[in-house]
Amino acid sequence: MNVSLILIILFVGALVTFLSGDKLASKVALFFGLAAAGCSIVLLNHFNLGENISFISQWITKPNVSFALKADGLSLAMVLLTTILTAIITFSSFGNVYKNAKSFYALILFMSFAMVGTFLASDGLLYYIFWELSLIPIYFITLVWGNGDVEERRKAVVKFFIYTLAGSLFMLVAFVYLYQKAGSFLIEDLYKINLSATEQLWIFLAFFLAYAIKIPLIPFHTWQANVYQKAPTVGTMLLSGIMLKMGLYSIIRWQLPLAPAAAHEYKYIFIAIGLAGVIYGSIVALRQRDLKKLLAYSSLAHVGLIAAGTYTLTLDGLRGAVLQMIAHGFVVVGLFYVAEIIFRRYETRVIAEMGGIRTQTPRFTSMFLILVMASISLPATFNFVGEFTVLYSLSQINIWFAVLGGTTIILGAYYMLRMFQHAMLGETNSKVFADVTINEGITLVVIIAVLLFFGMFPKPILDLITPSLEEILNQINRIN
Amino acid sequence: MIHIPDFANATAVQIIFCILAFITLLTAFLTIYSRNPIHSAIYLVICFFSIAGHYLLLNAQFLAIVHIIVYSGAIMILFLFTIMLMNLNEQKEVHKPRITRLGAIVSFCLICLVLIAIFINSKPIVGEYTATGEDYQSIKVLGKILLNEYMVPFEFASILLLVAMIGAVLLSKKEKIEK
Amino acid sequence: MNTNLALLLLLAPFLGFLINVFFGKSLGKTVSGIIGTLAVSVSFAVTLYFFSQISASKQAIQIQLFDWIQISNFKVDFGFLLDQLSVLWLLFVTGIGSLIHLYSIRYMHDDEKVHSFFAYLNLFVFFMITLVIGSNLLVMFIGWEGVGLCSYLLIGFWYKNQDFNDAAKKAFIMNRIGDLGLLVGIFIVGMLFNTLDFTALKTIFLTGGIEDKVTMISVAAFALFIGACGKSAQIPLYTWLPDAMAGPTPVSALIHAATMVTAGIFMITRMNFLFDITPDVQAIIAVVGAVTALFAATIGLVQNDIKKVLAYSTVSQLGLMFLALGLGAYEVAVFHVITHAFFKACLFLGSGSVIHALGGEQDMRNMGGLKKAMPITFVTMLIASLAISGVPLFSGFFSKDEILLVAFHHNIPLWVIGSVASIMTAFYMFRLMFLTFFKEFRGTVEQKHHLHESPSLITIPLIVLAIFATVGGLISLPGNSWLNEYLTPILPKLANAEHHLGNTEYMLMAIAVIGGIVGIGLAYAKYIKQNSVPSTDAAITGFSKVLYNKYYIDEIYDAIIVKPINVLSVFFRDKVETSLSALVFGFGKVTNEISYQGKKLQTGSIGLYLFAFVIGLCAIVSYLFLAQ
Amino acid sequence: MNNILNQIGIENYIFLSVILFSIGVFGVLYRRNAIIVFMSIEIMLNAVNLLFVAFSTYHQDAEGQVFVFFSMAVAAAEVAVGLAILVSIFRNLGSITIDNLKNLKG
Repeated sequence: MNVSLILIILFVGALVTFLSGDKLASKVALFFGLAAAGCSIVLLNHFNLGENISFISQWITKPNVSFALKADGLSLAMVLLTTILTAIITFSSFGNVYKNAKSFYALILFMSFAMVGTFLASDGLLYYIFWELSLIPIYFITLVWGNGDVEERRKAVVKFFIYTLAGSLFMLVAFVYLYQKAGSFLIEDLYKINLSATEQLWIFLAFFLAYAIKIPLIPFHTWQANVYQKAPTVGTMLLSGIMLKMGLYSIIRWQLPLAPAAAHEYKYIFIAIGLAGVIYGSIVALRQRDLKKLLAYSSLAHVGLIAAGTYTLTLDGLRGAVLQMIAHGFVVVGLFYVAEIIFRRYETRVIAEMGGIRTQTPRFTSMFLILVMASISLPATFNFVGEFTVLYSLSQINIWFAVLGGTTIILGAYYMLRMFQHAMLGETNSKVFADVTINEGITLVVIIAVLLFFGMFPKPILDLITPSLEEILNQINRIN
Repeated sequence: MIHIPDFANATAVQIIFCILAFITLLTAFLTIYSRNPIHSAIYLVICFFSIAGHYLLLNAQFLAIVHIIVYSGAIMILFLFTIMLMNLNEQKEVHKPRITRLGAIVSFCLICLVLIAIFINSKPIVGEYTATGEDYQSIKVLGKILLNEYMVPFEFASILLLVAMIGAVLLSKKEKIEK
Repeated sequence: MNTNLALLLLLAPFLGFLINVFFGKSLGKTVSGIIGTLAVSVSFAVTLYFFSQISASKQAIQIQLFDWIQISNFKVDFGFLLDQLSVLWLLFVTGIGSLIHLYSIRYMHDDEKVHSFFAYLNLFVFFMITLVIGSNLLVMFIGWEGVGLCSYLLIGFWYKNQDFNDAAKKAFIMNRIGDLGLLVGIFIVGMLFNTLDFTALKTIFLTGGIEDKVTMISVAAFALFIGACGKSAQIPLYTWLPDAMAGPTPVSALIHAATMVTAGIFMITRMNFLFDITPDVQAIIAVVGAVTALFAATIGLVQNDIKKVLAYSTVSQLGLMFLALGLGAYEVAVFHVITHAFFKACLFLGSGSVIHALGGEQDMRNMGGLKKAMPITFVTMLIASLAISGVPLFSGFFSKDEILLVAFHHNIPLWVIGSVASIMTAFYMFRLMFLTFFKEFRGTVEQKHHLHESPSLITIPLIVLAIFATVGGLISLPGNSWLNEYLTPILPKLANAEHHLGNTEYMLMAIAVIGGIVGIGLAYAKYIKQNSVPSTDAAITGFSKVLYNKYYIDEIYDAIIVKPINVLSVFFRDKVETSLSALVFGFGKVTNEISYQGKKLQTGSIGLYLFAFVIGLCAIVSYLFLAQ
Repeated sequence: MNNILNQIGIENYIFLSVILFSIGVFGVLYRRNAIIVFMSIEIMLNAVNLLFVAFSTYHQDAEGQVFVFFSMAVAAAEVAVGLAILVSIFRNLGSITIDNLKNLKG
């Protein structure tokens, strides 16, 4: 059993979907999405049995680049997240009709392919290639199938594309520099080089820029709300559910272990940036008129907290960050899907134009409320486990960090409940709101089930990620 | 370093070289200088012939022949036909601004200087070759090399020529003027 | 056996919740109500079993279910701890819970969403049980937040009214402020002691060796206290509780009087060993409690909404409990929690009965003279009012008297504040009684026509609660306290505390009784003798206007917290976001400008290009070959 | 055979080629007639070819000549295409003065 199988499935899936024609495309895509999810679960099983499922082969001799895929617990957790969410996202789009559907679904699978590659790659250049590859599908998905005025959409998307690309270039420069030192792009070799403090600082900053734009952290977030708003919901889900996790994952996998001294020296600044994002994002979210924009800013707040967790450089911080990444991935996909469900019926994303939906669809309202509660991390949901761990790690650094990060508990409740109140409650809306269809119901129920199950039994995930995080932590704490 | 020919004791070869070199440079210059493109073309033919003479002098008979066929034959005919096709004459040449002439002369001198300086400064990586006595430039040897070692590039050259031919035909085809 | 029973205890309400959520609508209103009531009754039955077991064995029951959260220096189990304290709490949570469920079957019968009402109530009981029996702080926190969620759902039960939704949202957010404090407290406790388990913590504290950590423990205690403030509506986080009266009356009785709001007291009692070594924090708790008691009582004096009066009364009584907690008299606080649960639930249910009879009218100015129409409601509410006013032999007398007694022994000013609050309590409670039940009916003719005693499903719980409100004091008679004995394993201090009744005690008791009677007398003088009725909103002037408007606390909070945050949000949204965005676009614009200028270099003159090319070639070649 | 270089000297071939090449450069810059510019380019090509052959003799290696052979093939192709382009330019613009070709202006 080999980990590259999953990449092959997704890539072939994208091709087959493209060739299958507009009518079949969605079903074919779902089939391959499920196959990939199944494959990742099988891989997980093999991994747990102690098999080596990594894959390495020389790709380019000069420069020395390998096609190296390493599957440790962390990568596998992220791959699982990606493949399962891809299947869910594909399934969630079933109610919509897309022009040129074959390209649309092929792009979704291709994006999934690139993201899985990013999570698995253990060779710097390969990782970089996958990292950039994932930009291309989302660019087209947003540009071609997005909403709103075409010109404005193009503006937003091009800004996003160039912005993230420009950020990633710094990462490439850092990789090239490291390659000069190590003579190889393999992560194990990169770990071995000894860098001076100044070099580490620059490497650290270069990586940070790439990740801060991708995640995004303030003040690099300006592309986010617009793109989330303009993208089709599937694109928004891919972006917020998985793609921004790439940045957070990369902090743990690449940035921190490659420049450990700088990480230790400057961690307070970066924790502060993350926490500033928490507060800023929450406050901006308070007065958003557009549902998707509100969710975008709430996402900004949550990832700020996750990033702060990673920069604590403690096992709790990393572990909480990974848990929260997975939880946030599910919950944010669910919430954007809720926005989509409302949009399908009311053709609006402006919160003020909704309201009074609860009477018409109690079931939908309950599911929405559960998602809202998960997003503000009520205990017994998965998000609480992650957020608690992250906040605990922050409190180990400084109790005030925990208090500042904890404001998300209060402000998050404020803006989410405000949104919920104006979107769902109030006098019965005069416009008819059809009850959720079976497809929509299944999607939401699956997401909610995941959130609630892992809220009570996070142990499997903890057991999966802890050993690899400890390994990474050893690298971060290695003495130079 | 510069080897100045000693005309008093010059051998026949040296004299031939000097004459050929003189013709080459002079006709090359005249090609550029003459106002009538037809004249330019004629001078260019002479120039090519003299270069073929150099090849003969260097005992590269095959190349000399190919050179005459390709350049003096094919290419020059093309030039001449084109010139005639366009019916060019000297009046069409616009007056050149002084700055252009100055620029041309400056770059001429500069490139001369730089290239000569390079060649003078560069050291030969191989010393004097001792004659192995092997034949290395007869048609037979060249043919063997071309069709053994350089088989693939040779075939590519033929494809290149084919492509060039098609391209030339396509480009010079008269398109229908669309209203 | 115990594990299964504990699971039954916990999951019975959850099962009721599930049934009501999924099948409630098709089952019909009465059936769903019966299911909800049965679910809680099952829990009550199991609680009785545990109570008898624990009373007999005096052994706490520990149940570990599974690992939940893993932290680097400790792990958190999902487990239960059934000891004297939690079983005591369970008794009245499930007991009063059952009664209120029973009451709700009739009370909510006219509402169209009865099944979801019972679902929420069952869910609430489920979370409340989790809160009480959690074996560590984090499991308790599940319940802690869960009851907040249910409170949100139930306050906003009539969600078509956005004012009610606002109240629900406010309650949730205020609670969350406290929750953050609680979380911080949990963090510090976890960091200091590497465990969150109550039993383990207690062992650590009892074995000692923690003196060097006292500063951090104080911080933790303070943070935990903030959590308790949020849940139990203490200054400065109390404003949600009066607003929470937007919910249906049974909800106010169950959640906002008897059970949820006592969670803070439960938590502090649970962690008594921690608070005991932090006298500074205890002093803060006592002062906050006393001030809250007085403050809320003064507001309660002039409120005209029958439920608002009861709400401020609740805040005030909770303040008294915190006063006791702050003075280290946990058993007294617990005692008052229990008696308060009985009489306040009775009062709320009674007021619900009145509101029900009047078709939704809550303003006391439009009531009066209901004594004849609703005798059972009147009698039960009168008993409860006597109890809360501290009239001797009713339950409230014993518990309140003990609080004042403790306060007197510790600090005279606190005792004075507490006593004044008690007098005010007596006044406003009888103001409520007189305005509601005496004199002539002041409502509309149509309402008068419909006046009736509530049906038996409503009156039975009232009667039961009134009985308990009368005799509840028996569990902790001065000098012979069953409760103290029962709680000794939890509160080790009690073992060597001696309870003797001296002259001082009798004197204090007399003062309290006289105070209560004075309060009642004042109310009688004003509302029966002078026959005055509170004036309309516009006619209120002077200090009573300030009181009537609750010291403008809501407005102040709005002005100094909510408004600035919203203004900041708008500022961020409109100014900061756009300028940040413009900054990013600025990079693009600069690049564009450079390119625009650079484009002018491209003149299109081939000669120039070639010239530049030659010069460049020369430069490169000469650099490569000649410069070395 | 190679005594020819003994008699003339590789330097003289170098000088010849360099000057020929420079004349080509001069022509490209000096003239505006595209045809003449083309011829200048041919002169430059031939200068290089000449040097190749000279060095081939110098090194007694046939590969230089092979290279010249290929370069001739390329030159032939280039002239064919180039002249075709010129013809079509002439057809469209009516002149082949390179100053008129300013579509590249930014």
